[in-house]
Amino acid sequence: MTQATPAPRFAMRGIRKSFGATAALQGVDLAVAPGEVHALIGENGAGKSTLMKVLAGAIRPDAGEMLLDGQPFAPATTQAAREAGVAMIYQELSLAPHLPVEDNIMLGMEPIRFGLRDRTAIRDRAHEALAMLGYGSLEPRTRVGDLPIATRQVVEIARALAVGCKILVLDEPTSSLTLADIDHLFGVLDTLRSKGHAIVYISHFLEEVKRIADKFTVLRDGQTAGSGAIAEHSIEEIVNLMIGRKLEQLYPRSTRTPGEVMIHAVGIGAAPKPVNATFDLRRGEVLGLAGLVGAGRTELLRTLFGLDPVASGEITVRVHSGWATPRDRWQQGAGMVSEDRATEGLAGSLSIASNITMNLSHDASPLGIVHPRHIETVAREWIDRLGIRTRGPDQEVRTLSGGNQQKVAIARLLHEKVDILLLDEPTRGIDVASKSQIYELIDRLAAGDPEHDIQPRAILLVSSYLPELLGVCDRIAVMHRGTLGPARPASAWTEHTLLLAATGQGTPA
Amino acid sequence: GKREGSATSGKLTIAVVPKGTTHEFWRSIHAGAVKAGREMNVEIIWKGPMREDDREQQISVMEDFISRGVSGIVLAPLDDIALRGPVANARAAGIPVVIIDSDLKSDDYVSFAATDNYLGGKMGAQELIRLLHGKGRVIMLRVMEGGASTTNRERGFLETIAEAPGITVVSSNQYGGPTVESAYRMSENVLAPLTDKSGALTIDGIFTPNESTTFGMLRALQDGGHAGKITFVGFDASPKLVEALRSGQLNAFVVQNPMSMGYIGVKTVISHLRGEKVEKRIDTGVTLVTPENINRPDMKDLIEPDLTRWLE
Amino acid sequence: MKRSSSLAQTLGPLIGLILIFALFAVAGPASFSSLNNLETIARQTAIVGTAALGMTLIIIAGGIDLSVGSMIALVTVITAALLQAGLPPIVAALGGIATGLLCGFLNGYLVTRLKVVPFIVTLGTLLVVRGAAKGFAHEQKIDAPLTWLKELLAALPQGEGWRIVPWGVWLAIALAFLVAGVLLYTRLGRHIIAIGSNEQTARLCGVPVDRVKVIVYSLGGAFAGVAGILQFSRLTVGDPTVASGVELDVIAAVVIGGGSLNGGEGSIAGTIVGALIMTVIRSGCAQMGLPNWVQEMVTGVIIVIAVALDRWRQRRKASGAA
Amino acid sequence: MKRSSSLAQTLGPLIGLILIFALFAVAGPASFSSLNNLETIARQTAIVGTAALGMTLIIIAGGIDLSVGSMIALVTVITAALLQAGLPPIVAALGGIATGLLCGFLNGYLVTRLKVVPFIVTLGTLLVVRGAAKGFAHEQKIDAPLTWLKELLAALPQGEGWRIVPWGVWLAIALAFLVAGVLLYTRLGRHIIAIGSNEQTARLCGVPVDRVKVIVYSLGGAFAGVAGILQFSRLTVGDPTVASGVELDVIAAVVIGGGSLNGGEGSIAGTIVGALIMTVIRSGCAQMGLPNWVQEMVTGVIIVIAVALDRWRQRRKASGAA
Ligand SMILES: Nc1ncnc2c1ncn2[C@@H]1O[C@H](COP(=O)(O)OP(=O)(O)OP(=O)(O)O)[C@@H](O)[C@H]1O
Ligand SMILES: Nc1ncnc2c1ncn2[C@@H]1O[C@H](COP(=O)(O)OP(=O)(O)OP(=O)(O)O)[C@@H](O)[C@H]1O
Ligand SMILES: [Mg+2]
Ligand SMILES: [Mg+2]
Repeated sequence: MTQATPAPRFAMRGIRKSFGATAALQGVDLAVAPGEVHALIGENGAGKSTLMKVLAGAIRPDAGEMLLDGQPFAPATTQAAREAGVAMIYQELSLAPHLPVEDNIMLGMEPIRFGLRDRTAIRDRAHEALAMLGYGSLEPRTRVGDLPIATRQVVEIARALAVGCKILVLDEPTSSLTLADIDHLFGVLDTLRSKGHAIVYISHFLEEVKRIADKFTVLRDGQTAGSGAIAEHSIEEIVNLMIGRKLEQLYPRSTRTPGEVMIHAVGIGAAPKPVNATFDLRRGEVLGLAGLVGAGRTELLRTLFGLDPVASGEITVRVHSGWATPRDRWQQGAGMVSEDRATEGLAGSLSIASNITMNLSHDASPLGIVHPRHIETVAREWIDRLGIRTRGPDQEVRTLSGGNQQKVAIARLLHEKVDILLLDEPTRGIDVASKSQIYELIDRLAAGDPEHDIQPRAILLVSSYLPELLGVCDRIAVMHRGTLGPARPASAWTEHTLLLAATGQGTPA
Repeated sequence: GKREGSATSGKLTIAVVPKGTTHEFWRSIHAGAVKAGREMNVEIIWKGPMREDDREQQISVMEDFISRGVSGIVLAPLDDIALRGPVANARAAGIPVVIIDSDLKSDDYVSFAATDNYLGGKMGAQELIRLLHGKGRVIMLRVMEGGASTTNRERGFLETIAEAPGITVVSSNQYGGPTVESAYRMSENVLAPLTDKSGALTIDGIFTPNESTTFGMLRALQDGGHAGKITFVGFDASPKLVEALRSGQLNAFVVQNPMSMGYIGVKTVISHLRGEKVEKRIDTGVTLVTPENINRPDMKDLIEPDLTRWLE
Repeated sequence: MKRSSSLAQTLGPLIGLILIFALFAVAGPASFSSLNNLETIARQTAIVGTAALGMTLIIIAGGIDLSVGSMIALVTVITAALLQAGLPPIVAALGGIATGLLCGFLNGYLVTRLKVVPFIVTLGTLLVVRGAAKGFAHEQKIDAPLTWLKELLAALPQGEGWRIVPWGVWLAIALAFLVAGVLLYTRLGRHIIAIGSNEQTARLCGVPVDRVKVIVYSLGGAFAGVAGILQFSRLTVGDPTVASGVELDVIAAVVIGGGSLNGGEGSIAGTIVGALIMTVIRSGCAQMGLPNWVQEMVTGVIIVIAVALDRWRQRRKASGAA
Repeated sequence: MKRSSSLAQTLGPLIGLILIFALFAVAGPASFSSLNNLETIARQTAIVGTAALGMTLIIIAGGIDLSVGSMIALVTVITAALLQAGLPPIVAALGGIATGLLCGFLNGYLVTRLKVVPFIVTLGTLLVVRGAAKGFAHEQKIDAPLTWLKELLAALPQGEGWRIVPWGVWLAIALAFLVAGVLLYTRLGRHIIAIGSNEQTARLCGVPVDRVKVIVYSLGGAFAGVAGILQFSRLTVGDPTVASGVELDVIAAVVIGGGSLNGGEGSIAGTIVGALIMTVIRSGCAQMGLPNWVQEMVTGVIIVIAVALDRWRQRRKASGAA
């Protein structure tokens, strides 16, 4: 920003792209200068990922032109784009789970020596890229399939760094990174910026955007809604641009009255995590679980829900004690939203309707007869109530934007009328407006509605986004290396004390 | 040592390797072999390829027996050339081999005991000519590509039928395949274009050169309501075919003498092991079975032998 | 729009079938398109078609069953033995179907308990069931008294033309409607599709994955049992060697009809069309008197072309209209 | 710890192989564990083993090849015809292998161009290639003069015991090392795994997916070609009906050895062990003089148990150590 408007590293003009009837991009312009971090912001489904896939050669635009360093640029394949210096980190993790980390990082760019792949060079470059991200200790020969999701994201970023590029596109790279990892990443981005790279940064975390970006562009419904220098706009202004209206209070909070104990867990342990988790979850409250990535919160939820076996301890869900299958848990009135949307949370090739009603416990007649029309009606209702942006209940879930997919996953729980909601990172990858809708939803569910005779629910919320935990939860417990600390009222925590506890330096109870 | 199998038991071990194990025909051979085994007090091992048309498997079975070091082998080769190697290996390992059923183009065997298949086909053709009084349209359904004995029958049939000027062969290039079901389906498909508007067949005679094609064709004829209305000569016997002959749905079939083939095969190899001189070629005979001669007592052993007496 | 998608997906194979039929009707003998031959084609399709109904469910659920041919053979053997023992035909037939169901249950049990991939489990039962059939029948065909069972797939006798096709074919058609109904209108059917689409999601959603799988394989076995009865009806003997290799035909019928071996996709209508395509090619080639080897080559080429055209059509539609 | 995972993964099937071998060594005749019989087992494994090398690559890349048996048959026919035409054995053999390669290339071409699933494409070529073999051979065997080709898999003559196994087996072993090396040490190998593991990712990373697939299927064809030469060496005739149904054996060898039909997984060492397991069972049963049907049942049971134990071991290790 010190120079006077340098020539852009790349420019996109009038880009259009339609998927069948969906016009994802309707003439978008974007230009990024060397040494600039440009934030691309917008609601779910606004077209951010599509725009960047056009740049990376993964999607051919219907219309529009691109310039790279002033030269016309029309990559036919991702390979062509990569060779021209465009590296992209995709929103959906795209790794080969059967290959080791090093080969994933160097995939398609393997150095060759004497006709064979140069394993030392591959390892060195992979290690180098990982070290930049603070993961120098990660064994490059580990199979990616054996890594937790957060580490996979690091590998994904390392891949973009390892090949060397002029333009780096990051599509929600931090959605499952720890704070420390984010700091590392931003350090790397600063270095790249100073080297004159052009960086496009897509994120729904506007605080992050504020911190790292120089300029921003807001997309709304496939069109450019505004752009400018980050420093000259407040977060509120940007949000206004995004959603076209003022956002009300982000974390609504109705009066909640804790009721009977819904989950009573004593000393839960499973191999290899959690080690020891004791807590009570009551009706009418939101209990938050904080912790670093890898602390074992997901495992705790999976064990509670019967997806993983229990090794020790006692679980009582309402009156039912002992381990149970996921099917039993649903029947006991519990439901779970998985953190891993793509491989577990949703069946991507099925319709929205099928995903919402997959269980069919009360959609079918006693004889097991199901009416497709009924399912469609049900789905339509949830689409309306949660504002899912879609062509209709028949749309395949994998063609929805990330945020809308997440709403489908939550709709399933609401449809099954569960009393206990286990939510694992429910707002990952979701735009601000949708987030506020989900917070509102959580609040309504926890508070209940006495007038309409709706019982309050019990909600267990795992999140790595501390403001969200502090804003939404009644009580928060912190997990550190598989051991769950005591739950305390949210008002007793600050971001700082949560972080300390998560890193094991917390004050004992 | 290569002969330890027989050396330890003290009793001779004769392996009998058929082309397959599930057809009636092979069970008769098995029974004949067991009969000879009991008479001469030797152990009989019965083992064929798992898939009935698998040369490769039969070679493997031979190799296993050579490895094991049996005293002698009786083999019905699936192929007249491919089995040369194993037979030569057996000879090199000092194991005598007697060939039954189908020929082997080799000098390494001790003796060859088999039906004259060409003659069998010829007899079928002659009977069909006789029944049709020397004129008409006939078809033949082949068995499988490359099967030596059935190919000989097919050749014997076609060459003989060609000598009858009044008879035309309408179809002879379709194969029934390995199972009854495949033969059945192929029969239906062959017969379909040979059916006129009234549903009657436009042919006069049929020849099928083995059990599965005969039975498959019979089922197709029964299904279409043609059975008994058309002259049909088959090959090989089974209870269903005997029943069909008695009821007039089948006019004749040619039978071999499988039991004696098995019996002679085992006996010959033992004679050789005992140092006796054996003949290089032994004919085990073919017989035409017709409604006239089927009730003769000497036919009983040919068409409905009491196998259970020998097999367990 | 997606409402009609399952119908639209069957359209491709159906057009293929019609084209292939037209080809033979023009190039082949006049008898090919005769009513008589249509009946023959229907009869020849019934066995593979019935077995393919169960296979469709299994493949939609993301599994595979290689043992279907062996089950058919065992069922013919058991049915023949029961008839020989003097039991009434209906009991023998039910006994045969129960045998198939049991074998299918075994498959399902092993797949869910041992956590071994279905390919290996059913390769194992392919051998075990075939061996059992041969052992039970003493490596021989089992004769059975003639009963009305043999009428199931026999050509129609004169004067019964009003039936159009024999009872066995009607049975197969009825079963096809039944299975299609199960897939579309029952919880079980939805669960089958869910498991095939994403097993992990299905488990998370409380679908009783193992139970559904066992049911699916058992159903597959039961349909193989019915196919076995139809096969017995054609043979009138119990033949332990029959239907070997038929698994490829059955699986091919499902895949030609739009089924995906990755699970989640497939339809009954498509499967039936797929089975018909194969019978029509086979019957047409044989009736034209083409040599065996030409038949094989033509069949291979047509199968690939039929599927390629269908997929191409679907892709074009997806990118054009969606 | 993860370093040795590919070795460790082969350990399971290997233990299985040793157990099965021990079983027959104890229960079977003394000759079973003789050196002589070991040589026989090696010779009998060579054909399926060689074809399985190519199949391993194809399966790791997420494909399948049903046409391998037909290719073997065509190769024996072509080789025999070339020999008969008076060409030197080495030329005939190379001609045979080239034929296999060409068929494989056809598979790869069709899979990538028509976007039809490999199951259907190779089902089609299974028929087409088999038909071509029969047509080329005029539905007969093709006799060929005896040459040194027949020594490739012949039992060792007296006095050549130093070779331990015939040249054909050494060839197969050398090829196995070669392919294992390709998988481990070349870019192609990594790309094959990447495609099978996640095709989308491979494409995004600029792996030339279609080209790699064509190469993989062509290699599969070439290995089927070598297997065909070995088969010819055993038969000494060109036989258009040989090796039918062998595709199931070949695929089973890969899967028993730890390959996954979903792609991404599989190893050459495992495949070889898988092929050996099947030969040992067959040979052991044959030497014990068990009837065919018992042998089939035993084979089926052992295959399932071997794989189940291996998977169970892996799961236990995964949950215990991770
Ligand atoms: N392959 C596809 N087929 C059909 N529609 C698609 C496809 N990919 C994207 N879309 C549609 O295009 C629109 C833009 O999607 P895109 O993924 O670019 O949104 P996004 O801004 O990245 O959203 P998010 O923040 O949720 O990631 C959405 O309506 C989406 O449903
Ligand atoms: N950097 C790492 N390298 C290797 N394994 C890791 C790493 N981080 C975590 N793990 C493993 O991952 C598992 C925990 O994964 P997971 O990330 O799902 O936990 P979590 O607390 O639910 O985190 P989050 O929900 O924030 O993603 C543990 O088995 C742990 O050993
Ligand atoms: Mg996006
Ligand atoms: Mg987690």
